Amino acid sequence: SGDVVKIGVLNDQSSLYADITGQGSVAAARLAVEDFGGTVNGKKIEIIFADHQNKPDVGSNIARQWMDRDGVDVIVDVPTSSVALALAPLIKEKNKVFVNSGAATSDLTGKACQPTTVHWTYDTIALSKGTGGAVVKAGGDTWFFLTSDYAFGHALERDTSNVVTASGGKILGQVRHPLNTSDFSSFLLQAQASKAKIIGLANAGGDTINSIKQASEFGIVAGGQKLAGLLVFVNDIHALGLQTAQGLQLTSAFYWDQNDETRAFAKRFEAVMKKKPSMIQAGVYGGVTHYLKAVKEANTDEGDKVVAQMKKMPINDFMTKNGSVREDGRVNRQMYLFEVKKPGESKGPWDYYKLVRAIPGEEAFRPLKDGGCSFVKG
Amino acid sequence: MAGEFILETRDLTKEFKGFVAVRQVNLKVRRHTIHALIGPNGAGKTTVFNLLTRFLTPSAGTILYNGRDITHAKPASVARGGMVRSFQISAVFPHLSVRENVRVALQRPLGTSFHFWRSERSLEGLHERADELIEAVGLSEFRTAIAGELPYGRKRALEIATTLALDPEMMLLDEPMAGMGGEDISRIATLIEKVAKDRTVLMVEHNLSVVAWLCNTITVLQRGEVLAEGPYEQVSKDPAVVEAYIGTGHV
Amino acid sequence: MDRGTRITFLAMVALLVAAPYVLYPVFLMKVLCFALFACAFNLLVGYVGLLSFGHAAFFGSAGYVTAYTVKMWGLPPELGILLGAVTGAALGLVIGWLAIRRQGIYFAMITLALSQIVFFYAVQAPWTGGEDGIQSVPRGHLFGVVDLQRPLGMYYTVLALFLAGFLLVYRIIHSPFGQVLKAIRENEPRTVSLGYETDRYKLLAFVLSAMLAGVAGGTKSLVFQLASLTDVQWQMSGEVVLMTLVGGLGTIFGPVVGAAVIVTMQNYLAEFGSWVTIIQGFIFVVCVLTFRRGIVGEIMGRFGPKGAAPTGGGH
Amino acid sequence: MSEPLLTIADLHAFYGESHALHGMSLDIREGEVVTLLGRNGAGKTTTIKSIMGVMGRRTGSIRYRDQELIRLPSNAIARLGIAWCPEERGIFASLDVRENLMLPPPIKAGGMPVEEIFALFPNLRERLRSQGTKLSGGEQQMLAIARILRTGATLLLLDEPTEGLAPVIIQQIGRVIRTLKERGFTILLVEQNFRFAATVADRHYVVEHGRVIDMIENSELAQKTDRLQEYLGV
Amino acid sequence: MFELLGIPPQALFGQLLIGLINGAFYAMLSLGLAVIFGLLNIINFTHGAQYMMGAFVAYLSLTHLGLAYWWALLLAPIAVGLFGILLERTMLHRLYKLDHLYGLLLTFGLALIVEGFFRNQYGSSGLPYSIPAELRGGYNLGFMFLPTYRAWVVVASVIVCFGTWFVIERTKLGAYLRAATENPTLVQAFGVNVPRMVTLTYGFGVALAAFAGVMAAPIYQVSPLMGANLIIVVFAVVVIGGMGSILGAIVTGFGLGVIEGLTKVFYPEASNTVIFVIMAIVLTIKPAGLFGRAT
Ligand SMILES: Nc1ncnc2c1ncn2[C@@H]1O[C@H](COP(=O)(O)OP(=O)(O)OP(=O)(O)O)[C@@H](O)[C@H]1O
Ligand SMILES: Nc1ncnc2c1ncn2[C@@H]1O[C@H](COP(=O)(O)OP(=O)(O)OP(=O)(O)O)[C@@H](O)[C@H]1O
Ligand SMILES: [Mg+2]
Ligand SMILES: [Mg+2]
Repeated sequence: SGDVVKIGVLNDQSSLYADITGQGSVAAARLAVEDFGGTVNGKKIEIIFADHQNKPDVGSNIARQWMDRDGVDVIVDVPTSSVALALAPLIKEKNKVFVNSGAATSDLTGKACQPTTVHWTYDTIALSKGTGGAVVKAGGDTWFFLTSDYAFGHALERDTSNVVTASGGKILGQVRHPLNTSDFSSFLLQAQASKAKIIGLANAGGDTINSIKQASEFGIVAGGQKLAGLLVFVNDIHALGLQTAQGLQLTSAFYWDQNDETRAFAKRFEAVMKKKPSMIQAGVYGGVTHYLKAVKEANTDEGDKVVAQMKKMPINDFMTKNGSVREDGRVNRQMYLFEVKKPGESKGPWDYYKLVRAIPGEEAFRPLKDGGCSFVKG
Repeated sequence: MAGEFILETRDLTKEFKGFVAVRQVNLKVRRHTIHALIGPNGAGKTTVFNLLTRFLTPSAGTILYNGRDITHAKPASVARGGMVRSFQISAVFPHLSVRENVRVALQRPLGTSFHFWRSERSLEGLHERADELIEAVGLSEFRTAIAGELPYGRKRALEIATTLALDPEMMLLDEPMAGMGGEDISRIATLIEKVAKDRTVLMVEHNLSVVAWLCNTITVLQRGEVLAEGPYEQVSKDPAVVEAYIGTGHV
Repeated sequence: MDRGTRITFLAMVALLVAAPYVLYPVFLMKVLCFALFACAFNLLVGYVGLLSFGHAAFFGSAGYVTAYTVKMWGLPPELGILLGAVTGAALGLVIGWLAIRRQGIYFAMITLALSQIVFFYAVQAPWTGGEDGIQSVPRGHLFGVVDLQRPLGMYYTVLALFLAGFLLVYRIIHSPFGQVLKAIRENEPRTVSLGYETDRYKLLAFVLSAMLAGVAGGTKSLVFQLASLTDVQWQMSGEVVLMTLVGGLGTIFGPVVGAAVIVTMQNYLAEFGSWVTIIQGFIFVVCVLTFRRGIVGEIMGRFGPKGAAPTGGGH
Repeated sequence: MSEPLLTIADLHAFYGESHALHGMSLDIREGEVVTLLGRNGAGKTTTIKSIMGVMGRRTGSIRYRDQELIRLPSNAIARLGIAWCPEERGIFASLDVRENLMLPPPIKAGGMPVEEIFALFPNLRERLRSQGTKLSGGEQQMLAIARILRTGATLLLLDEPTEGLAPVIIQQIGRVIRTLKERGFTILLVEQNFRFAATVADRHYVVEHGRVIDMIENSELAQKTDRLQEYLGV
Repeated sequence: MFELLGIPPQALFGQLLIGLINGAFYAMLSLGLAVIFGLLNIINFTHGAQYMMGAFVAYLSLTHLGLAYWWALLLAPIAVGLFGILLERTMLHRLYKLDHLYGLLLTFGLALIVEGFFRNQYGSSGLPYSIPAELRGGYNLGFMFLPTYRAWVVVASVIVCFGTWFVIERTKLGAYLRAATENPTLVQAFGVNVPRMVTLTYGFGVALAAFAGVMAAPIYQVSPLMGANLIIVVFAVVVIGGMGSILGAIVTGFGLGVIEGLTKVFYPEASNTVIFVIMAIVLTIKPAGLFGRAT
């Protein structure tokens, strides 16, 4: 609105998700704007950013101010499901656009869907379907879950269990651990005792990292069980080191070393950020680009019109091939099941994944009709 | 109710982790007298006070106050029953004014002390009575002074005024003269004598001349047990008391 | 109220009535919610000398109850806030009952730990929505008439609640009950010996403080249409301590000023990420080392009548 | 007459804003027992604390032998051979009697051997293992005096060693002070009770409003009793 | 095979052992807190941050100086201890005459600064630190696989804890410390340099935290927030044990580790709260804590 198009990158700048979103997402958005030429329909494109500290109240406070006073037209990234869920209705109310790359919850395009929300990169369903289904197909048919004891963990566990059983696997048990547990040895011992082939980590962030680390310490992977991380980012693997993380299976929408295009983007990104992009950061680039294209096509920055336009156009960039924005706002894209390389297989820093299987979007995401989104017809 | 003895203990005993500080003390305090509790250091005098006012719980024995068993009463309810103590170290509310100090005691019977919705001004009716009490202990000129800034002797006077504000039937004074100079001693002693007219006082004191001057009956404790009891002339000549407490070279 | 206080109070009211025409109302409402929270907290630390490090438990759980009852049961906002206040008070009764047996640091640690139980409960209980919190809480109509969806309607409601809470705190301090609290803080054994069951007075003060914190928390959940873990976290308890400390412990206007300063600061520093914590920490350190009486305390100490300066918290 | 061991000249001391000593001056010679007499709040304890270096702000001069004490921290003052028995005794609850007794580090050679201390205070020997503060008031006082005899300090500052004690114990403490004097200790004693002071001291300084207003030789005490009583308001 | 409450006894042994290992961390951390509280009467809210700094020193000395674990074990307590001494000299030491709550507030602020700083520098997702080669692998105890490193943690912690206990309760230096806790002025007037002792004690308490941090680095992620969450639990441990009681801190540390471990088996949902619940119960029965002296 006004004579500029303003993009607000709202994410975690200081805490748990700062590495996978944070300044990296801002940089990705800048690259997108730069590639777009810096203006759209003759209006200058500006980027501002802020830290929502993973707190919904902080996030909605900032978003309100951005939209009410600062003339922000689109809010992008927003990791942390709670913040994203708080923002979606607010953005709709102000008729702005919400291009979410960071949050995991599939509710954003399900129960809590909003006509101005586009959920760009991944969601819990894709994670559980990708990891759950693909792992069972690869022979991991008995599972034990290490579940973070709150809504997100429960949802991940439930969705993955469904996928596992649907694919012919069996759930041998689960243990619910409190959020931000530092010591998992007790839980891991229980997982070990279950003799399940796969230990599914239905948790996130530090909890995932610590469970992987301690699983290695207790010789769980060496003992023949495999870990399946349901929400793991390449930065986590970087932090863990291959020695510890080897053999872990995980689902991602993007890996920097997939092809020449991804490597080219990663190189530009690395020039700014000194590290490889996460799938969320890569997604921010794609999301911003697609938004700007839609603004240009629709020749307006009114939220509902821009999103309608976004839903009309196919997505094609270095990370997404023939993707589309579905009616409920979900971006339909290919997902990938990766396995973390053994230290010997890796050629150097950031060379971590080998592809196990590509998962077509139709398989990875929830069918449109099952989401319970209020404005999806039929 | 109007028995001869206002306070009685029966086999009062207090044990601290195997150490018996007070052993089967039978104390009888006659109404309208000044009764002294003396004895060597560590004899258990303060402990007896703490038991009587229920700041400590007896290991055994009973306490009768006005014929009523208060062995298991709460400290605050003992105070409300009319038995009020002072402390071995001076106990005023240091940041309140002299008048406010007294008023804290006066406001209790109003029954509005939990009324957080009522204005403080509802307490102003108490000022007259407060000033009377302040006058009685000779602090009139300090009425608005902050209690913490008073000299030591005046603080003790204020403490007595506050105690009197509760109109206690019985006052327990723990070493009211401790660490006081001669001048203050005589002022406080006169004051105690005056207020004890229609009350009962039980006091602990090492200053024998004060004890001799004020007290009608003296109970001597030693190692938690009663060693002797009687008027000063009798007790002070008791050889056991002389040996355990007074000593031969009287100074 | 004495004259100075009355004038300051009227000036504050005038300022707050006019403010939403100049400043962003949501920001102002946030300030008011925290100001009320800090006033509630100050009642305990400043006037009873008990530093609670667990006040977030009351603030946050009241927020959940208000949000839940308004959203799920469709209660009107006034009832929602009332239930929030009741939640705060009830929780205050339980935690207070356990905590008032100890003083000083012990009291702080115990309240902190007990509030952690509340926090973990909020993380796990299904009805609080865990990490997501309770979202999209409808603001509704106050008493069926005032539309709270309108910024000014909400603002003046919050302002009225804040002023009511503020005046209640003032009244509590200057009541017969407040006198006894003062006496307890100065010399507890002596107060007992005068026949007061001090624990009951402390407990009542604790419950009142928790209840007001509950009002603040419930109101905040309506303002932001959201109840989340942020408000039950121990960091929130730390924040209210900071606000009160910056404004001035034991001064009636201190918490209000402190809340305004800290919320403003957080607002303008939001883009600096973790610098917010660093700066907050820095303010803590500076306050404790050089500025112990807080902003209002220092002003009163310098310009106010002699003896007006607060004596600081604790014993 | 020997050189003064300790000389205080124009000493001022403050508790925060409040001015407690207003030009205190006195001196003590080696081997003397000197008392400070005075009403409550006259500044006796403050004088002792100033010598010991545990007061906040002080100005003026305190000389011990050839050393100016006014700028020294209290641990350095103790190391010069000055020891303090405080008004409130300062027995440690977390230490047993033996630990309390052995606590002050020896300052120099020539401290009293433990055996001699036990000869002086037989009660202590029996109670070595009990917790310090479980002793009776009198025993605590003995312990407080006993522990500073071990250290080799030669100037002892005793602040109201008789306060709150039973008469019989006061007499015992009097005997101990006389014994110490015979052994060559120098003692500065604060007392309220001048009758007791008269039995042990060589000289008495009368303190009022933070300064010395008179000095009375013990030998003249009998003639000057009236004057003294007037000072003390007895 | 017979079972106990649905758990085979062998698994139970495993869980007990693991509880003990976690207890070792609680014990080391609460010990440091108890030492500091005992002497300075300050609740050292920075303790968690100092524990984290210990882990970071280990990480940084490995990545920047190439110094291995054993060096870190020596270096980190010294470096962080010196940092503690700096804090004590420049700030804490000005608060001793004031209400103890100011110490709590100051250290709380310092914790925010330190943690914020590390977050700024190193992000918060955590950094890797691997188990030293000498301590890799483990023993198969039959009922469980005991990693060598965990065994080492228990041994080291027991040595450190009881060493500290011995020094404080059984030596002359300890007597000075205990006496200075009660009445620092008097102890100084006996000729002991109390300010220096206080400084060193704080430094020592902080060094203990850093030591625990180095011990933790190979097991957990080295992350700026690793201490922030732990510290409140440790506070609870100290309160249960009785503030300032050295023995209380050690015994309760190990004990609660075990109790928490068992909770993780039988009712994992409560494993975060069990310590606080125990605290509430202990305080209702024994307000001074299990080993605390009544005040
Ligand atoms: N809380 C306690 N725990 C253990 N022993 C105690 C406790 N309180 C008092 N004592 C012991 O009980 C005995 C009696 O103490 P009490 O204070 O009653 O003596 P007192 O007669 O008042 O002496 P003084 O004249 O010195 O004040 C002493 O030996 C004391 O050590
Ligand atoms: N901690 C303190 N803070 C402020 N003023 C103090 C403090 N201690 C003593 N004073 C004041 O300093 C003056 C001298 O006190 P000091 O303790 O030296 O008297 P004293 O002669 O030892 O009396 P006493 O016989 O009561 O022990 C008094 O006016 C007293 O009120
Ligand atoms: Mg006594
Ligand atoms: Mg004195």
